[in-house]
Amino acid sequence: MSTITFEDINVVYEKTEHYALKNLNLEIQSGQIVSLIGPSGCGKSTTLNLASGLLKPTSGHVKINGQEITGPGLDRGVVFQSYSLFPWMTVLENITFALQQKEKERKEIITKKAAEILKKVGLNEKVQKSFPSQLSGGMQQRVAIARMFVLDAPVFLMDEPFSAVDEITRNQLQDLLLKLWEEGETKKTVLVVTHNIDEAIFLSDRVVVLRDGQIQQDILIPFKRPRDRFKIDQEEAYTKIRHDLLKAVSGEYN
Amino acid sequence: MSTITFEDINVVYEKTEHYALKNLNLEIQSGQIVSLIGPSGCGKSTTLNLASGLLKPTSGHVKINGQEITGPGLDRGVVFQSYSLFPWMTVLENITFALQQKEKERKEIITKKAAEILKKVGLNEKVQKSFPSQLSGGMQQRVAIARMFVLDAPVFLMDEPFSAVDEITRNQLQDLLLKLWEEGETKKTVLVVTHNIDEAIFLSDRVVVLRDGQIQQDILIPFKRPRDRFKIDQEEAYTKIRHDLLKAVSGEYN
Amino acid sequence: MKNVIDRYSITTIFFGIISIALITFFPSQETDSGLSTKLFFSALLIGYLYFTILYKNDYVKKRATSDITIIIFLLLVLWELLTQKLGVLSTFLYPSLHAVIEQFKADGIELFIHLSASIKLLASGVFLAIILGIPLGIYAAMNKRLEFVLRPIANVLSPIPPIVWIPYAVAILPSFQASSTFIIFIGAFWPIFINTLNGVTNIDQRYIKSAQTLGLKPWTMIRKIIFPASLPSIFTGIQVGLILSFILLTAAEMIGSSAGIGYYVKLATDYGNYAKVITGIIFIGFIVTIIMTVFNKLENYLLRWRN
Amino acid sequence: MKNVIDRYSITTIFFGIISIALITFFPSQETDSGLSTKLFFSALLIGYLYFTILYKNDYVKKRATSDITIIIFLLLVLWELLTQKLGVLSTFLYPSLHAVIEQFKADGIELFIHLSASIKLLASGVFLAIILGIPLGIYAAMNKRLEFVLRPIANVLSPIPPIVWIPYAVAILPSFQASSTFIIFIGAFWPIFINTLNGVTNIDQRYIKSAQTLGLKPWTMIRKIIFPASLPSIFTGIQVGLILSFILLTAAEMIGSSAGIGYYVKLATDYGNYAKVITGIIFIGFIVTIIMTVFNKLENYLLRWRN
Amino acid sequence: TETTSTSNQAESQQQTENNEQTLVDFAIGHLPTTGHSLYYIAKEEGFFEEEGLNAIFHPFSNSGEGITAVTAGKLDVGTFGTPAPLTFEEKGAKIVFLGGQMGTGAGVVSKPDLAEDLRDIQNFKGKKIATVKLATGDVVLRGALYDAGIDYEKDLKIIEMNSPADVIVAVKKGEVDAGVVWAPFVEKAKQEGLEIVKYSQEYYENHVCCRIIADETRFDENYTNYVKFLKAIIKAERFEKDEKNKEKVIADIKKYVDVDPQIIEKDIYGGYVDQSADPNKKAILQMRDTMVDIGYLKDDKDISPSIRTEAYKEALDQLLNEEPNDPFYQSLLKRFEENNL
Ligand SMILES: Nc1ncnc2c1ncn2[C@@H]1O[C@H](COP(=O)(O)OP(=O)(O)OP(=O)(O)O)[C@@H](O)[C@H]1O
Ligand SMILES: Nc1ncnc2c1ncn2[C@@H]1O[C@H](COP(=O)(O)OP(=O)(O)OP(=O)(O)O)[C@@H](O)[C@H]1O
Ligand SMILES: [Mg+2]
Ligand SMILES: [Mg+2]
Repeated sequence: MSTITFEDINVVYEKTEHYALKNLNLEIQSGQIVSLIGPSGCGKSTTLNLASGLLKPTSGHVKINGQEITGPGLDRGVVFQSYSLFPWMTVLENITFALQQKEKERKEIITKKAAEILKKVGLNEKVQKSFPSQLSGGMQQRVAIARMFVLDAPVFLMDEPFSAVDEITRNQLQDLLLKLWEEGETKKTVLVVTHNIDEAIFLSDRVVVLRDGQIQQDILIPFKRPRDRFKIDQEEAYTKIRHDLLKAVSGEYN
Repeated sequence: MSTITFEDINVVYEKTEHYALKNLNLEIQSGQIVSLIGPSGCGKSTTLNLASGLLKPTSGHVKINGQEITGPGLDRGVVFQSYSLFPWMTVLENITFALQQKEKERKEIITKKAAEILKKVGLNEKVQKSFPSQLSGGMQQRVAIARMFVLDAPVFLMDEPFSAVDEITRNQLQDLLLKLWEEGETKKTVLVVTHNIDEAIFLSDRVVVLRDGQIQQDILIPFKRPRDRFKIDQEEAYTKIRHDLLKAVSGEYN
Repeated sequence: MKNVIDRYSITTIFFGIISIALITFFPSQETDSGLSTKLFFSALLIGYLYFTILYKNDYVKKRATSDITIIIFLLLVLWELLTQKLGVLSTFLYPSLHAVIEQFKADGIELFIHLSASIKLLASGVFLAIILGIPLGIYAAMNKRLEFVLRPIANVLSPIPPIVWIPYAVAILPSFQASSTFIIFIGAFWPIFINTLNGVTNIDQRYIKSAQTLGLKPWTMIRKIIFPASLPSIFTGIQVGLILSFILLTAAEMIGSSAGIGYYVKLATDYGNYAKVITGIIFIGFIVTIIMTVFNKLENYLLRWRN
Repeated sequence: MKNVIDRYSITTIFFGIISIALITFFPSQETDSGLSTKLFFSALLIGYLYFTILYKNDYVKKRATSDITIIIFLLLVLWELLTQKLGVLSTFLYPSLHAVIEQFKADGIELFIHLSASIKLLASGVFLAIILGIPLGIYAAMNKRLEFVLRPIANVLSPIPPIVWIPYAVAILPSFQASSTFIIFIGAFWPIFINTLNGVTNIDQRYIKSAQTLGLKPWTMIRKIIFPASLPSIFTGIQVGLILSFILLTAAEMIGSSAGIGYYVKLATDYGNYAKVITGIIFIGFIVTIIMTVFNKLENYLLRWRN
Repeated sequence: TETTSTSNQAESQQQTENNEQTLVDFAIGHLPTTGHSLYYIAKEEGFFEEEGLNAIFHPFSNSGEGITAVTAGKLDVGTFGTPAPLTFEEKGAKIVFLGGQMGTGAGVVSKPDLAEDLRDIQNFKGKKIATVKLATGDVVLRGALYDAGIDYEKDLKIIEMNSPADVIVAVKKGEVDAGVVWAPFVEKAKQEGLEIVKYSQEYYENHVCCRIIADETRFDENYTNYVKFLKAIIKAERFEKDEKNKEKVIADIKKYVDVDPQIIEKDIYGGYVDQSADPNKKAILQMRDTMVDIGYLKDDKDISPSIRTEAYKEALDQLLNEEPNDPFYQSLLKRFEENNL
């Protein structure tokens, strides 16, 4: 049970007078996958940072299950827009370190778990001993995703998680995300920022379109799960939703 | 006239024994747009860095019009995978500084040119006075693209230039790229890394698939220009090419 | 007004008044604490109020001013209690506050004359160190061959106490003034040089690569990319260099001159005149605070692009 | 073999041989240059060959070794020419090479005894500075209130010449040894503290944010994130602290003790025995090179994650 | 082996305990110079031990630090010149002067062509002179100038340097015309081709240099130890003045002061450095007067109470008791009366 609520949120960054978010009200129900889309600079990352507890709103309240969020915590896994691995730890250490914060297991068990999740995101054993600076951009991003997945938090907060990887890997990671989402007793609550409309539709229960720090549109995605990404795009509803979203997003340029 | 030729290229990064590129032979003809795709870590950025002259191959030759490339230069514009703006210059200064390297114009003219290109990539005047650290990821990427565009070099080298921006902006930037490509007396030579197959097909004359540092496939894209992105994907050839590319790319996971 | 009077300012003012009362009414061992001490305490309190009003909208700075003022009051009262009031500490090594204030009043103009001599010396030495250290550091970092030669030389020479160079400086350089300047210079040079070298070496390669694609001329590359990118490190170097040059001031000013704030302190130490020593130290501390504040303001402005 | 004999090694060997010939056959002013000088030159050449073979696959290091060796030969020959051979320089300030080598031979064991005393002093002072400076720096950086109080205090206190504390250290601390340690400590403390403070303040916020989402306990946060992320800056601080503590060694070792390499140099200066002064300086340079090499190796290993 | 080593240990421990029982630790601060030879001789020849003292030497390079250590109770006695303790005394340091160690021993040096000229003190006018401030020689020269009616602030230029070595360099280079240095630099200057204009005693006969000082309360509380200490020092003086001990004396000093034995000999037996344990109250007072004349001190109090000659007198009396016929001790008594009463 992890419902996230944004109540009358305003965000103004220091030294600017520009409202990054303006009067935002949004509820993400427990177990839902919600995508945030919108032109760049519209406030997607800002919204996610609020949910993670890393940013305090200038005014308004961010709550989880009715409780005000006071800071970040292990109950919410986060993937950042720019892969934020610790450069002084190897890839494997980045994962095992995160895991150790969650569970007091023996070292071997933790290492095994870490190696498994890395393999699932497509990184082999040789890569595990490298430092992040020795990896390509997409590989670093996958390590960051693996780090969040392995923590198995009830809430996933992901900021453009798949933008740096190729299409195949992206599909695989999407499938992995959906699998992990369903696993466990209760479904996870997922808030994912993306700029890929197809990805948003495929993954989400709801797609929220932001523009200039305000909600432009909040669209329910009706397709049954499990979805087949090569089938749903043939459906009529898909074309309509895609069209609506495109229109909503592109409003800026008319 | 700017033909880029890779001859028997091998690249091994220091302290690793892994071949980032292995026996690569590739020619990009003058005026062509060539996309590089492939799973992450396959050597796309490496290939681009060779063409830019920032990386020397462990063995082999990279040539431009038959002349060995000895280093970077203003004859080749580059957009990096991680937006490499100078953090100590404002957005506008980043552009004007680059322009000043190319042309000895009066300050106002340069500033005007810079402001124009920034508007073309969708960044308004308020943003121009910000430092890069005050912008969202997508905005920084657009500044980097603007910086390359404004230099108007005969060769464009772009590493996942549009991955951090939303779909609408992406389409606009693609259109801008194609417009600039055609402008001037001779068409530019463009080498663009992407992991978006649709983007690769829409933009390119040829799509080169890399895997494990080797060329897996080199596919000609037959569609006439100007292309309509919402029409070509209805064509039969498109589906076939897309399928071939997908297969080529996904080989890794079978 | 609500911005000025809060729990910090009230505590501080309370503290200040208690302090003044204490030094006024607590019986003294020998002489009275003197009017000057009381005036000084009051001036401190007024200074505090000034800054509190100045920073009235900056909660953090206001709190810091208040904290520092309380600490200063505590130290001063403790000092006065242990010396003048209870006589626990020998007045020889620990002159009373009163004595120090009187010394200040007596030496006021002299101190500023000394100061101007010191500033001249420091400015020329540090200036030389900057205009030689930064270019040499940048050049060495860009030329690996030079770096590999200069780095070990710097490692060997930098920790040699600059005072051992004094006789050689006197023997080789044309004047005593030049020798003094050289000692300041050599102290400031190594940290500036080493930090510039390290700063340039550690520049994020992305910026260098990005700049290279613009086909910059070497001079533009240095001025517009390498210099600003290594500026944070260069500033650290200058800061350390400044500290070292202050430390060397006493030694440098004892070379055939009889002016300078370091000379003033050194002489007082040799004469066992600790009221003078403490006066000199407080004066140096005061001047250094001003220099460092200006320096930090400059640094913050030039490095405002860091988030 | 081809790796060893290249144009650099040939030039260097040629230089070495010329140098040996020069000091052997050039007529001396007073006494001969002495066998020891020739042996020393030869040892230098052999040392060079050793390193060239050691680095035979590292072109850059080989070239640097060669460059440095040539510089050393040049300096030594120049020195010998100006003192022993031509007698241009006074033997008071500029003892001949021969005299220095003889001094080395005479004082060999004594130097090492002095060294062990110095190392003990340095180690304890710097160790104290490290175990106090780093935690305090980290703590102050994490607690803005403390930072705003400590930063101005550091700005005022750090440039005060540590030597002015000596009388107070002597008066307050229980032993001369403790006073000496304190002087070393205070010299090393400020740079370590300030660099740690700055290092922690300048950590890329992405790492902190990333760590916060893992819900780290404060202690883990410090140990695993803040400490390694600020390590580059901390290392710079320790390096500067080491340099300062070397500089202060002479002053610290003259507080009622009669051991230590700084004492050796200071005493020799006081006696005007410049052969000894130079012997001491060269010895210090040698030791410092070793310490710094070990230190840099450690730094490179611990910071190997930087690209 | 283990048992023997432990028993050895026990034995040596016992030995040190025995020593501790009989010997009282006595901390002596000094400047490392040939001038402080009486300490070295007393230690090496076992005079301190004879008196039941375990002398521990603490060299300083800066007189200010040394005097502070004395006042802070970290040293039982110290020897740091005369001008320095006098100024410290004026500033309120509670110290007493209880004995002597060295007198005279400084000199003015210049380039040979100027030396003759400068022998006439009037010719200092218009010259540049390097000194080390607060050194005995500095006070002596300024005093001599004062007595000759020369204003050292107006009629000539005095330049202050860090150390006698710097002074020599400055003179050699011609940066200054002459300079004041002290043992062993007077000899060094000669080796460097400079000439000695005058030794300091030529300006002030028998001026004092290094006086033995102590903290006042400590002196009063441990008076008997101070007497014992002075006895050892007097014995050292007798030993030193005996020409047949010359070689031993030089060897003893060489252990503490690492300079050329020839320079030691010159310093100790050359006549220009006076090694004597006598407090020489009159000369201290004279030195103070000079310092007042030249403006270093204020003429506002009588320091006689701080010059405590009684311990020296008692030590001398005790020695005379032990060896009533010793001519040397008898001569010391006479000297004491001349210098102090
Ligand atoms: N600086 C480096 N040091 C060591 N290995 C490196 C370095 N940069 C890249 N590599 C390795 O070289 C290979 C190719 O990297 P490259 O960056 O060219 O991949 P890419 O195709 O651009 O991937 P992506 O799509 O993720 O950016 C990878 O295996 C990577 O780990
Ligand atoms: N640290 C900052 N300081 C000042 N302004 C900021 C800062 N971070 C973001 N902003 C501003 O806030 C607005 C929203 O930024 P945000 O990062 O949330 O955008 P976004 O929707 O994530 O964009 P993108 O898709 O490009 O990542 C932008 O106008 C941006 O310029
Ligand atoms: Mg964002
Ligand atoms: Mg890449």
